[in-house]
Amino acid sequence: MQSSLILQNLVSAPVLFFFLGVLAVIVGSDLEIPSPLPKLFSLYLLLAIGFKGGLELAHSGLGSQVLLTIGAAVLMSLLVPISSFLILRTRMDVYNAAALAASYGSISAVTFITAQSFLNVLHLDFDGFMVAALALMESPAIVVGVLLAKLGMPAIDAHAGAQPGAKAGGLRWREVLQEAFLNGSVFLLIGSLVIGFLVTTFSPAGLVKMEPFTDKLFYGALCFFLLDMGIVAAQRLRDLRRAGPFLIGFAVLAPLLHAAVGLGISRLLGLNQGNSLLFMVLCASASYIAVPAAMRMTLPQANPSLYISSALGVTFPFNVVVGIPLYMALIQRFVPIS
Amino acid sequence: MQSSLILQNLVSAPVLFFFLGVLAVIVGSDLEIPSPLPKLFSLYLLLAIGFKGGLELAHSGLGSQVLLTIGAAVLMSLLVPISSFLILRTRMDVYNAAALAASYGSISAVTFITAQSFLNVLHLDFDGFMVAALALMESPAIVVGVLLAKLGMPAIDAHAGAQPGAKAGGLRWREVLQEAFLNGSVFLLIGSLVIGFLVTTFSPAGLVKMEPFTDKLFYGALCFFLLDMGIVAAQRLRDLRRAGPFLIGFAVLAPLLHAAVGLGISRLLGLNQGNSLLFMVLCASASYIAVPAAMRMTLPQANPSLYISSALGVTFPFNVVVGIPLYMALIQRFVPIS
Amino acid sequence: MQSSLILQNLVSAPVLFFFLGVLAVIVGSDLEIPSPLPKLFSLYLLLAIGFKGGLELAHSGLGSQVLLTIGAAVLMSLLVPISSFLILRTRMDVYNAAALAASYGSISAVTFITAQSFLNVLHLDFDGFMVAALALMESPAIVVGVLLAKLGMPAIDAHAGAQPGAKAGGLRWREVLQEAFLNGSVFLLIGSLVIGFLVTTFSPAGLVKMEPFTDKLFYGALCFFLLDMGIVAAQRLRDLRRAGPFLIGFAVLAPLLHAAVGLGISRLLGLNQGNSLLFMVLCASASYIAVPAAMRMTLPQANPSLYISSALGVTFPFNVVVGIPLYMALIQRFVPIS
Amino acid sequence: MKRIDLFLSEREVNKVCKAISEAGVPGYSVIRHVTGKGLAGEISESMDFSGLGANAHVIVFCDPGLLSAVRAALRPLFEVYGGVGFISEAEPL
Amino acid sequence: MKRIDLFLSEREVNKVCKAISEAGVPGYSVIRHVTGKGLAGEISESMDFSGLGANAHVIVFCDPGLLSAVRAALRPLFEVYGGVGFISEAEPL
Amino acid sequence: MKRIDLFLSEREVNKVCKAISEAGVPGYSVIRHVTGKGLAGEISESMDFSGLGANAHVIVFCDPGLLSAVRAALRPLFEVYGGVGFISEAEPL
Ligand SMILES: Nc1ncnc2c1ncn2[C@@H]1O[C@H](COP(=O)(O)O)[C@@H](O)[C@H]1O
Ligand SMILES: Nc1ncnc2c1ncn2[C@@H]1O[C@H](COP(=O)(O)O)[C@@H](O)[C@H]1O
Ligand SMILES: Nc1ncnc2c1ncn2[C@@H]1O[C@H](COP(=O)(O)O)[C@@H](O)[C@H]1O
Ligand code: NA
Ligand code: NA
Ligand code: NA
Repeated sequence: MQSSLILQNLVSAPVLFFFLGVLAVIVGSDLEIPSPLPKLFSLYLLLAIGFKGGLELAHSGLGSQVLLTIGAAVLMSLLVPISSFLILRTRMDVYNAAALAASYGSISAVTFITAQSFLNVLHLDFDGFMVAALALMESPAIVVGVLLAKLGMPAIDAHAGAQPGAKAGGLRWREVLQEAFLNGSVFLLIGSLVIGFLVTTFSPAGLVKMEPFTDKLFYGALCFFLLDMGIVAAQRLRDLRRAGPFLIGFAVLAPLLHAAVGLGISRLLGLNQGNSLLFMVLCASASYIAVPAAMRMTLPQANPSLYISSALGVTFPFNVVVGIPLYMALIQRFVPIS
Repeated sequence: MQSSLILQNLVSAPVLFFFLGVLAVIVGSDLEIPSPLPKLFSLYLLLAIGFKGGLELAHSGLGSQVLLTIGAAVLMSLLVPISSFLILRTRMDVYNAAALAASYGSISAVTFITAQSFLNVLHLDFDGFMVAALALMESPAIVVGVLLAKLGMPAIDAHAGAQPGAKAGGLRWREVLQEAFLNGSVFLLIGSLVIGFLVTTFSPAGLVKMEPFTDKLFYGALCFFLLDMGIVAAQRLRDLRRAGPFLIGFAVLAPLLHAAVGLGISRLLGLNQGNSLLFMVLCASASYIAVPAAMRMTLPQANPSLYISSALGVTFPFNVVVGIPLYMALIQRFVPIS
Repeated sequence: MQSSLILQNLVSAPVLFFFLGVLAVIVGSDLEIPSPLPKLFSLYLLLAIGFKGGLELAHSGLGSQVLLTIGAAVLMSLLVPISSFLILRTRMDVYNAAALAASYGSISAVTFITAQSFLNVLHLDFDGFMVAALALMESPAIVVGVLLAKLGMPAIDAHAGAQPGAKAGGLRWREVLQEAFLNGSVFLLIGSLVIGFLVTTFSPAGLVKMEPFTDKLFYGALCFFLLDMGIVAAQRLRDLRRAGPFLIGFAVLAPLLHAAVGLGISRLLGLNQGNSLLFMVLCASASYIAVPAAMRMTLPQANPSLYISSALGVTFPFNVVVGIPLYMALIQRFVPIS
Repeated sequence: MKRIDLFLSEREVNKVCKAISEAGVPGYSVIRHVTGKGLAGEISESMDFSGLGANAHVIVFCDPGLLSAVRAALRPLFEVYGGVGFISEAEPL
Repeated sequence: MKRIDLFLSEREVNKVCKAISEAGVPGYSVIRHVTGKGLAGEISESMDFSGLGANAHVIVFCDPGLLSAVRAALRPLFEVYGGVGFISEAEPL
Repeated sequence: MKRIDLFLSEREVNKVCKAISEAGVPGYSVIRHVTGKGLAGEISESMDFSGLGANAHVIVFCDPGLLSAVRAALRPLFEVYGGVGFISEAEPL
């Protein structure tokens, strides 16, 4: 059963295009998706996923399960950075540990989307409010990460490391909150969610006209973006050699651990199979879209090649290729069909 | 009634995405649509609107109402610059007055498209020949603007201001006509219109295959482009503070005045409600796509930040948010349902 | 009959947009499709044509006619460069002759796609395995071209012309094969073909979700890309004046000759009318996507403006405007309706 | 040998390249999508969709003897449309 | 007259332009999408989709008298975020 | 300190960066999408869709002592593929 799930996932178009990108780097092809085309697809995917999430949220309403699930998701985005920081701190300096912690507490929208496509192929339902959970998990993890760095940072640094132009460390927080909540991708995702909600509630006639753009194109655009992700992930893998086995191990084991916790919470919340998979994927995935830009500004002492390479070069492929079918297999064993 | 129209317009996806862009600038998000992606969407929208216009023109034919409407539109694009110039000249130098006059005499294709979407939601018909009117209103206004500058310009300048390489002012006209009629966006719009017409007339089998591209994607692409327009318009608003209250006042009152004249002409021509709205919007809108590039070349003495900021920062949002539903309310009062 | 085919081809949207691009250059419009948008459309077209080809290959299977046709196509991509080289060598140096030979032995995917659209309009069937032929014709021609240059090159050069870093000419071959087989566009085309095949075979549920992207958008995206091709081809035409009448003559006569041979082979293979047209177009077209980048690296002594200008400025428009309907007319005369 | 750096609007870049070519420079390089600030205020890429464009940076390495011809070719263009130019010393690698 | 060449991450380019403007420079030009290598390793455009961006190249021509103000404005930024700067001689065209 | 400016086809930019890195330069910056004119004629971006690319501008600030190594590394590449290089004086900010 499990092996057939893995196979089913492996021969899906998005995963195959991801591998095609990886292969291009391995064999040395000059295939590339020049900038800003990847940005076009990432903006599109965020807009579309937000809009559809808002639409379905409007249909499902804000019942108690919805609120509990979102609350649990936000809680995970606060706890995962703390536990990750404690583990990482055993081998790493405070800045890199904090930046990695923020990344693993936050989420990967593309992993989430790939899981949704996987559920579609399996004909399993899931709910739109999971997108709201996704949208609300990015910012808290960033704030916790910066907070951990601030708490853990050596006393001397705490004085000298003040950002230029920051008055007595106070102004600094404005910048952290700015990066956490107004980051372009967070902003677009939440904004599109709200717009999807408003349009569905007040002007449903407009929905049909959005559908070809937000719905029909989605799967193909995901394939195209994953082709680029494959290229970038494979390039990143090279960097990772320098990072050493500890970080590579963390990048594989952390998603397993977080997914397991996510499975436990899903059971407690009584989520159906589809939502359980999405919840696990939210916990297990690490951010490489919203977090790097935020960390660059708020924790410039951390080395971007560490947090980008582990999140995008290891954890992302692991989740997309092995994780999603594996988590599904666990769900089929532990979560009853609703 | 009016307030419900405004509400209906406000909760439409395109207008909401416009606001999302504005909000991004206000709150200081780093959301941006990097160049040349906005160009992709503007090329796409011009191609699609032109093609669909040509298609419908082929269906409706060139009857007398069509020709009269187009004639009236072209007339407006000649008269509006003159009256605007006279008003603006009271407070501005001849170059800036002329460039602004050209902008307000010309049209905004995106405002027009937004009005079409609004009519779709209200289930009101409109005709394809209105796109022909749109296409033919850009160039005359540019020519009139340059002519006004030439007539109004101080005698000394008229000699010294000759463009480099221009022989005795004669060659100069070639450049003006070039910019007015062969401007990339004018050229693409008219070219696509002609292609839509030809394909519909001679090879209708090809239409079905174009439809997913020119039709289905249209609404979503409009939303995406309006997100960028919101960002740019909000950035421009800041510039406008320097421009002073006179120009801001003009940018709000001119569309109202021109829309009112447009309503009168619509009644004279006996246009139906849908076409009346589009005619009013053509009169009321100001160009920020075709005109700035043309003015930069033909009236380099004018300050681009004035004509771009008033057309894109004030008149465009005003028309999209308040103008369109307001004009519709007037139409519902004065134009009988056909 | 023939003239009606030409007309039918001329009023198709893709051909008309090609002309619109040409016209833009002729009249001096500043219309342009800024980089990297043309790249977006070329990547998209390669991905979509590959995916659809793989899909149809999975349906048709690898029967003997399929294998024979593919074999014949590969043979043509080996022979055409040799004969072209011999002709070109009468008037040109060995490097330019070899680069041009590689270009004419290889194929133009856009010409192929335009021919497919033409067949769609005529309601004539064709098979997916023709895309496999297309994909397999690019690389051999490149290898043969480099081989011809190596064989034909003066003895002194053969020593001195060794690439920097090449050890005893051995390493050189790695680079040639790399450019021939791992060139970005070849790689994406073949990769997408394989993915289309795998998805169709193992996970057909995913096909429906790809369709709006790979199928529905295709025709419109082709129009957009041809608009750019028209602009670039017209710019190239200017360059060609320097190339002289011999090369222009070659660029028109070579496709006719190769198409005629292609027709003969189609008859021998017993291909139906649709496949015959595609086979002829493969033989008749010259590459300006995969080959220039490969030649730049492997035959830097050749002048890119010669091989790009003749393939893109003359042969491509000739095939798209005159060639395709002409070949179809020949097919209607010589190939029985299956 | 001299190095000339020109900054001007993308809209005029073709005119400028033609002018300096005719002045006899052996080659030049052009970088588009340059933003910046000068007498005419801030220039961004945000109006790119309208064909207005941002600035371009034109770099020319040439003999000192060509300087006055280049200057004469550019002065009228810069006067009408704005733009700035700077010179420094250089030598071939 | 001096020419200043700055290379830094695109993320900080607005901060840097603000800082040098306040230091009094008469104008500047910015080239984005610059890749490269420095102390912080290789910088590519491949993370552009995340808003991380590549480097920017800021060019300033100004009076020698402004150098120390520009240096003072940039030092803290370069210390926190990285980035390098170079000066050479130039004169107006 | 020396400033080196290289102009060459985008297709060879990786080779060139590798060569100058191995020659020991402490850092470099690369600007792609550069158009221009030289011995090989005009170079535009219009063939970008084919992977052919336009030019790149590589900027290196380094010690004078590295010049000959850089020159030696680049000469064979420039001879085969074209490209030009120039040097000028500079100092750290
Ligand atoms: N004198 C020059 N000044 C500035 N850039 C140049 C010059 N000569 C050549 N280039 C640049 O170097 C590229 C390659 O030169 P070439 O190999 O001579 O064709 C050209 O396309 C230009 O971008
Ligand atoms: N002092 C300067 N240093 C560097 N670039 C400048 C300088 N002054 C002007 N520029 C550039 O030249 C463009 C045109 O300048 P201006 O015509 O003065 O507005 C500006 O937008 C900048 O990109
Ligand atoms: N010696 C150099 N020459 C040219 N560019 C440099 C040099 N050193 C650094 N850079 C540029 O400055 C950026 C930041 O440098 P760094 O802060 O040292 O990593 C690099 O990514 C390069 O683009
Ligand atoms: Na997570
Ligand atoms: Na108007
Ligand atoms: Na061929």
